[in-house]
Amino acid sequence: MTQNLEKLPKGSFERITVSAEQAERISKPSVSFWQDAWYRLRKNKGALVSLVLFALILFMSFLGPVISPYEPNAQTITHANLPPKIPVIENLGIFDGVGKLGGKEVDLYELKKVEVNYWFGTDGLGRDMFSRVWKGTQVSLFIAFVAAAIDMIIGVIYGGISGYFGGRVDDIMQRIVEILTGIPNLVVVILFILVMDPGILAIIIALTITGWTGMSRVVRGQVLKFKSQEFVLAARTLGASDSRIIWKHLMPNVLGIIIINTMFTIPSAIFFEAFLSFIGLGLQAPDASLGTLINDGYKLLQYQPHILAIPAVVLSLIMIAFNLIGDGLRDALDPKMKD
Amino acid sequence: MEKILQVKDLELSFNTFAGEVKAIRGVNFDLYKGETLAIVGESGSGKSVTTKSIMRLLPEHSAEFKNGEILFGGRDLTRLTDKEMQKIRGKEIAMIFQDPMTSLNPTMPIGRQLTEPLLKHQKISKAEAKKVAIDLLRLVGMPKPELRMKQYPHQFSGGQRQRIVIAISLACNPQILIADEPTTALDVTIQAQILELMKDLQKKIDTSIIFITHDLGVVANVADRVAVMYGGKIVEIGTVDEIFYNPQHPYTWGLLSSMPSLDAEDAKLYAIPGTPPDLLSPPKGDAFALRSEYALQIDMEQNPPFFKVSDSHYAATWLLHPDAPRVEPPATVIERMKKFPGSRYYEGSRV
Amino acid sequence: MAEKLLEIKNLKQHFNVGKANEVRAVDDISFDIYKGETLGLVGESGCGKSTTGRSIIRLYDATSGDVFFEGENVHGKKSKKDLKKFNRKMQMIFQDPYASLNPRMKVMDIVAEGIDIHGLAKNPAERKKMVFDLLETVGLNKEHANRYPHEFSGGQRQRLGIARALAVDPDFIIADEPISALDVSIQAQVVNLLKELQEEKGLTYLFIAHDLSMVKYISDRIGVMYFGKLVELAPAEDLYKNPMHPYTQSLLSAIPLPDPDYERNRVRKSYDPAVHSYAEGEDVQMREITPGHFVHCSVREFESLKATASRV
Amino acid sequence: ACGGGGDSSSETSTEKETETEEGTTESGASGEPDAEQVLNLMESAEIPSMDSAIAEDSVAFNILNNVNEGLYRLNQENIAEPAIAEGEPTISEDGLTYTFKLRDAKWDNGEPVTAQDFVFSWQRAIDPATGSPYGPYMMAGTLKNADKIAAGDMDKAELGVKAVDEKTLEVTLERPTPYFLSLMSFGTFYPQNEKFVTEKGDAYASNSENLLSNGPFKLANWDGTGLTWSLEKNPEYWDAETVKLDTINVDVVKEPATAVNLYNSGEKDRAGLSGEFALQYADNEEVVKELEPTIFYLKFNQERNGEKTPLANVNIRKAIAMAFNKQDLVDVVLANGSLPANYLVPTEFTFDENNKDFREVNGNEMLAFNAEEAKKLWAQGLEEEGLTEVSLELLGGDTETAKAMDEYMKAQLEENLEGLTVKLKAVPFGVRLELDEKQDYEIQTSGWGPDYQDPMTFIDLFVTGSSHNHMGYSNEEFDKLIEQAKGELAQDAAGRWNAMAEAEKIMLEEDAAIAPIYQRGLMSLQKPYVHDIASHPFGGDYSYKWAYISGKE
Amino acid sequence: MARYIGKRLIYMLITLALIATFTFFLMKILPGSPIASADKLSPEQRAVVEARYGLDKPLPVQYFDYMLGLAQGDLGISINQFKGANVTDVIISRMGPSAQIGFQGMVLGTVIGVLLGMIAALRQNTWIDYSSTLVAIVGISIPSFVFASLLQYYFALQLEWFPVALWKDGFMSSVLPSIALAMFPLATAARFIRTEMIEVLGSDYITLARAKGASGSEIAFKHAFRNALIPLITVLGPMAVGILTGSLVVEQIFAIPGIGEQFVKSIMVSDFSVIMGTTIFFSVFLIVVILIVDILYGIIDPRIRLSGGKS
Ligand SMILES: Nc1ncnc2c1ncn2[C@@H]1O[C@H](COP(=O)(O)OP(=O)(O)OP(=O)(O)O)[C@@H](O)[C@H]1O
Ligand SMILES: Nc1ncnc2c1ncn2[C@@H]1O[C@H](COP(=O)(O)OP(=O)(O)OP(=O)(O)O)[C@@H](O)[C@H]1O
Ligand SMILES: [Mg+2]
Ligand SMILES: [Mg+2]
Repeated sequence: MTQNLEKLPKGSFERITVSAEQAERISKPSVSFWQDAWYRLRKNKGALVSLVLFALILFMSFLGPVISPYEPNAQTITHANLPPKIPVIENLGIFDGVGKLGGKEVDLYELKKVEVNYWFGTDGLGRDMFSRVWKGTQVSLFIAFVAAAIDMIIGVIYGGISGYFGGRVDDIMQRIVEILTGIPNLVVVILFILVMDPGILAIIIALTITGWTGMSRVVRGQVLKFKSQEFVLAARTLGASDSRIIWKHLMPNVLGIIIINTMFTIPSAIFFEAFLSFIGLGLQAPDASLGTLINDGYKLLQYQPHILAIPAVVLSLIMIAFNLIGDGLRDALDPKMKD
Repeated sequence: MEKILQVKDLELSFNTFAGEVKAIRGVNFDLYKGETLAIVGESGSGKSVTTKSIMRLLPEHSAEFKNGEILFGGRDLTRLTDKEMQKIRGKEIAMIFQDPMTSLNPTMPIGRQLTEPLLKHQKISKAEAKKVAIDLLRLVGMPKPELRMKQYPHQFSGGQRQRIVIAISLACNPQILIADEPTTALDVTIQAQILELMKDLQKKIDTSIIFITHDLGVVANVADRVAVMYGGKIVEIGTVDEIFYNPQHPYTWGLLSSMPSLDAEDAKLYAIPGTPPDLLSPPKGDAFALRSEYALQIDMEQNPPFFKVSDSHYAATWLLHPDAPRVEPPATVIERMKKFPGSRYYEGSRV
Repeated sequence: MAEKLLEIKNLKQHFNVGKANEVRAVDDISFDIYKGETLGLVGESGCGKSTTGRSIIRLYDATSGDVFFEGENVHGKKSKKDLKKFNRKMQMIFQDPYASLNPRMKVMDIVAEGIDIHGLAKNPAERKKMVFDLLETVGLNKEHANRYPHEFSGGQRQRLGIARALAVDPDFIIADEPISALDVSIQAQVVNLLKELQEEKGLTYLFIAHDLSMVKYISDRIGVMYFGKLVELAPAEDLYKNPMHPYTQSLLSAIPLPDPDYERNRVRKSYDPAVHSYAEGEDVQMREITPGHFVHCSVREFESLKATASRV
Repeated sequence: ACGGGGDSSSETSTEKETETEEGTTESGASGEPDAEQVLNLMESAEIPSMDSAIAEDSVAFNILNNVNEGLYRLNQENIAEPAIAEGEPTISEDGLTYTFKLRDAKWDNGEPVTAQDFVFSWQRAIDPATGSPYGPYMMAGTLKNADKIAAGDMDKAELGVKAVDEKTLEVTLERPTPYFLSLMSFGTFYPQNEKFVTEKGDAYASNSENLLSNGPFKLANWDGTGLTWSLEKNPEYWDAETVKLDTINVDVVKEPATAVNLYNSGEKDRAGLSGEFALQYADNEEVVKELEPTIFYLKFNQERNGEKTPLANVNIRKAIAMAFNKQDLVDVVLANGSLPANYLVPTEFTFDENNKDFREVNGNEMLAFNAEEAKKLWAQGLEEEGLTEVSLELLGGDTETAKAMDEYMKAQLEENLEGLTVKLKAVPFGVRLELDEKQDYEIQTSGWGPDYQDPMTFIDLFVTGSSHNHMGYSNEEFDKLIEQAKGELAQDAAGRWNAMAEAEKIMLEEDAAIAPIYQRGLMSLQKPYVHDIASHPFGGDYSYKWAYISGKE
Repeated sequence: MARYIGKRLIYMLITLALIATFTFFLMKILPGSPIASADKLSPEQRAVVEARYGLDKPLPVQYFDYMLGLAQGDLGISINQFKGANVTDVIISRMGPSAQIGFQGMVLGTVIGVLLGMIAALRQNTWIDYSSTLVAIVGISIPSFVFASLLQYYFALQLEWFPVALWKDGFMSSVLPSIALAMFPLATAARFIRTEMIEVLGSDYITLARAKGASGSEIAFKHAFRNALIPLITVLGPMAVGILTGSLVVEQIFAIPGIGEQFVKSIMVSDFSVIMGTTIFFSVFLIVVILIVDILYGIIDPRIRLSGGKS
């Protein structure tokens, strides 16, 4: 415990007055919740990389089919089953057009006298995998986004009403959800697809028919939690109407968890679509999705791995990206309200 | 008196995503055998971190010792390995936390939670441990302890849970008991019971207690000595009478005068304005200066050292510098000082 | 101080009625609040203080009983318009400075919420000015209007809560433990502010807390609650000097004061409800022992209390 | 191949487990049979029923063909030979009455196979109470009174079959049927032991315990729903000494890739190869190819929901039929040895007395691919209809191969026919049947395998009102020719032959009622030590009666 | 507790009745004919065949009959896939293998997943954490049919450690399918446990346990594990459904006589009574799993046990 009484400059001991203003000052720059969340998200390398990656995939899904010289559904039957070949990179021994035929490694481009290059190779009908993969990505993402959006809308409304009004309404609505979750959604999805005309619409409807229950539960839980929070009570004592409470107070607070949940709905929708393709209930040909492409490809795993590998890699990247973004958002939007 | 623990120039930071949080910025104090040292200070001033760093219970990946040492039985606790630390925890230094509702493992019968430190630190059989545990429960005033050993935390009330936590902490007769706001979450009546219990037990096993609280009433009740923390530092330390009747630091003044006393007249309360310092970029001089109406020019530039008031009483404020102007403490503080013999406002004998 | 602002009559608030886990949070309490006074309400955690406050302001529909505000029954059926009017007159400040401000709204909008709901500002500029004035009233400044609650300290937040309540210019404010969650060193900020506002605007408070020293400081009269019942109601000084109900006595004896000398000598009394040994069906109710000093007691107790009181 | 009926998918290729070129074949050098005679095969579907009256699928008919035997059996050259019948029957002048003498054959429980077993079985198959789908189909119009019994208008005892004595069976036909004897090798006409069937009741044929066999093998280890069973040599079989295999182990493997993996791991001795795999194994020496008499074609629906479709225009139909390259299709998309088909009656299927292929009459050039011609006809058709753009739905199967083919068709048609948009609709088989029945489609890819060895099994599909002709096609001349072939020309082999050929020509060349696509080839991997599995064009797909293992060690 | 279960059972029955009704009518609007050779039959012949399976009766009658049968545990007979076989028998005979690989996969996945999640949580923000998170994410990112094919190719065909397919070699046959099925629960459990553990490890009672001198492993296993497990139990239900979904794919690829692949087949051939029976079976399975999970929840978490179930 030191006590050094060295001489200090005169005037050091002048009394100063600190204005109340200054005492109440908040030195940190003002950040909104979303700015803060964005800041945290940026700090999360995995999520950030995933975000960029996803943006890239999304971008390519639109650009890919355009920059490819071939239409996704155009068949050049004589160019069927070619492995990938990309100029420049081919010198590295990959993407060099060499594939297996009858157990032997041969340059199939030479063999078939193909002059052009197919970056991702071709499929059994001589269609360009490059444009098909990106087109398929587009379709898969479309299905996933729309399904997720519908899940979100229904789930939020249902969960919101159930949680907000509570009591008997909640009781009945929860019983309904309970019954819905009692039906294996696999079965419901399959049955619905069978009942409807096959296609994107059918898949989306089938995916959402029970998909929203998850969201509704989450939203209900959150609404239940927030509706008894003091800030909501405060709004009530001020005479706020139900709609004001819902839109101004509840929704902004539940939004974070809705977004997070949606981030996890998207990959599961993409996945389910792939699964439907496997059991033959996927998209109608010749449209492709990642699911149908993988399904076409996995049988040829040993012979023409490119047909499986490329869409599978894209699918996995999307899945990983969404999961990491979801995780990142969960951390970033963590409602622990401490600074 | 025997010094059982010495904390010297302790500095500690947390590395967080927002930057380095300088939670402790040079803490010094000693703990004597058998005494109760209360640490008071506002929320976020570093009370818990100080004690947790003694126990080395801070998250390893983010907390970092920057400087200083913690001497206990001739060893520097900051340098011990995890293994060595595990032997000290619970056996020589024990700890109680604020919230009895969350301090007990909800899925473990309390009997097991009680016997755990016994089995860990003392070479005794399970049956013996159980006996000791039952005795402990009886000691903390739990009725029918045998029956309750098998019950789970949720089957106890808040006050009872805190008793159990105390029983756990006392299981191995520790030399030091750290109580981090053990009664803040409790009702006044239960708080009073717990405080009495702790004092009784201390007498019985003669441990030293570090008692953290914001509540000056509680401090007045339990403490032998008091350390006042502000902004990651101890700003004043002294015996309980010195702190309550002859406080020197403006922050201590603020604390004392913001509490109305039951018999005081309706004078306006003294309120400390403003907000606590941001430990990410702590102010250059005296951290309290910005909120103090007694601020001096030098407070803005230089950190005040400890000035000695008496052998047991030190305060870190430039106001104690010989060159400093004399300032009038708030009225309620002067009222207090009137009762203290060493104070300049002393008005004669105390009641 | 004679004018009654609020009359609470036989208020009961039970939760989960008819179920196994029925809670009688508030069980038949009656008291009045006079214009311009501060009525303190104390009691241990869970005794029904908040529930009382919330029932008064209609956050809960009372199980039974009436609340009259300026002679009008608050719990009677009312039109939307009447309700709005009522909402402007009665306001509430909440306990938890963290949970009571919407974390997704800017201070500007939080404070202006009442202004918006009741259309008190003619235009955005006026709204802004009103908010700035309110912030100033509670000791904050303009710059704070654009910030989010999480950027404020507990004391500042609680003042924001007060500003929000003040925005509609109420007559009566229920403060539900507005300082319990605050640090001692800033509790005073809030208490001082409440006192100042009371002087300036002639507000009436129902001040709920369990910290008796603060309650005594701020209140004119104090009610003590125990298990859903009001057990004692008296002027603040009177209650402290002369607590009559054993529970009040026990409560008072348990409060530690920041005075080591006092603490060394304090003797705690404990309360055991069994001491009353009320007989089955005995008429236990609030009875006035000395003027303005009510105690929840039986006729028998009443007599003996009265006897003791007159002896003093 | 008749089992799958209209299954257009070449996916069913994997259903056929064995294979050789048409008829029996040697694969690899034949030598002395090994000591261990075990054959390991795969199927692509479970056995729905082993009751010959109920069976309607290829798996069941295949097993029935190996565990039971009717009056006749197809030999290794796919010629129907007397089996339970002892020698050729006596046929009445008018060709309506057949009298069979039965040989001394036994059920595997030791009881003799009697004429009454046939009577019982056939009556049971036609009895509406049995609910047999194939009984009425095979018998109506052939066996006397079969139609009326099937419709419930007459008692089943009136059926044209009678046990003269234990060993003599007399069959009366509705009208002369030249291919009648080949029908006798078909599963629906196998005998059943009345005592056994009645005794077992509902349990009959529900697992291998509840079955009686009178053929080369016995079914074993089949629990009724499982994915695995085996065929074991039947010592009670009258020709047991010909049978060399002791055991055939069969597992159901639905994943083509898994099937190939099992073959490669040595677990299985044969695996079918579908499109993608066919290409990879094209040069493999273990590949065996075979041509099936199964034909695939586009059905053009001329009337949907009571309204004429653009396909009612013959030029449009012709244009479409000629607008796709069949050679590329079989080479690249199918790649399994299928042939481009410009005909309805398959090649190498039926022969006249001089062993001349029926195909040689009309040749292989009807509706051949000709983009130029197709364009012209298309333009003409559109003009006649006053259309510039046409959008047509192509209904197809949901198997991999079917989908690939349909995708190819779409691309070809759209490329060669300007203004045409093809919308693909792939649905499961059952759904397609239903849509077909409701005539609710525009173009449909469809396939047909024979139920007996006569061109008629293909040609009469398209007579007016046929249950296969849900496409609004009707041509009086065509109908008349078929009528003649079935009636007055029934006894006149050459005239009948020509009438059928003429009908085929009318239907294809003149009317383009359908557009033939290809005749299915099958490619399978088969271990070189497997010999003499006989493959058949109809009925059961394979016979293992003559098969043996040689050189496995 | 008994009352709670009783109440749940009643709910279950109602749910089941509704599901059965829903599926029944869905089945009626389902396109497709269960008679495979329909294109060979004249309308009259078809009508005869349909009458045999009771498909000719008016809808309400059919519904009533079905529900009556259902109440007696009769799921009807298969029309197409196993002609005339009792649907109940079909399901029972196919349940065994599915149950075995499902159970093994579930146990394997959960155990490894829990371990992975725990390690990740204990070594939060280290490479161990990142790699285990990656494993978990990759685990749910690869479609099970791709994963199963890869397993089959490398471990059976190339390395010959396990049979390629078929249900013949007892336990050995079940290894690869179980691993393929394990991926989903593994990933789910790992991610879940990690989050939970991190939360639990930050709780006061863990700090208190550390203050008692408990070592790292004692903390992880004695104190944190059980508490982190409690929330995991609630996702066991959905996980079981994940297994259900996966099994259909895996069974087909490994040629296992399970209920999943049988279900797909019945859909493809429009075997209505089998589709319906299997749906009801799946629902019962799911509902029972959810019930078990809830009961388990009460057993593992003492806070719920005494209050008699979640409210
Ligand atoms: N794990 C951590 N990571 C980052 N910062 C931390 C961590 N723990 C504590 N801090 C910071 O250290 C400072 C001191 O915290 P501490 O818990 O010691 O305060 P306290 O005095 O105990 O307050 P209270 O009275 O609220 O318990 C605070 O600013 C807090 O935010
Ligand atoms: N919505 C509710 N449903 C059921 N019980 C409730 C509800 N709100 C309060 N209670 C119960 O009513 C009793 C009184 O609660 P209340 O919040 O009024 O107590 P309090 O005196 O304000 O306590 P504290 O000092 O802890 O704030 C408690 O036992 C509480 O659990
Ligand atoms: Mg603390
Ligand atoms: Mg309260």
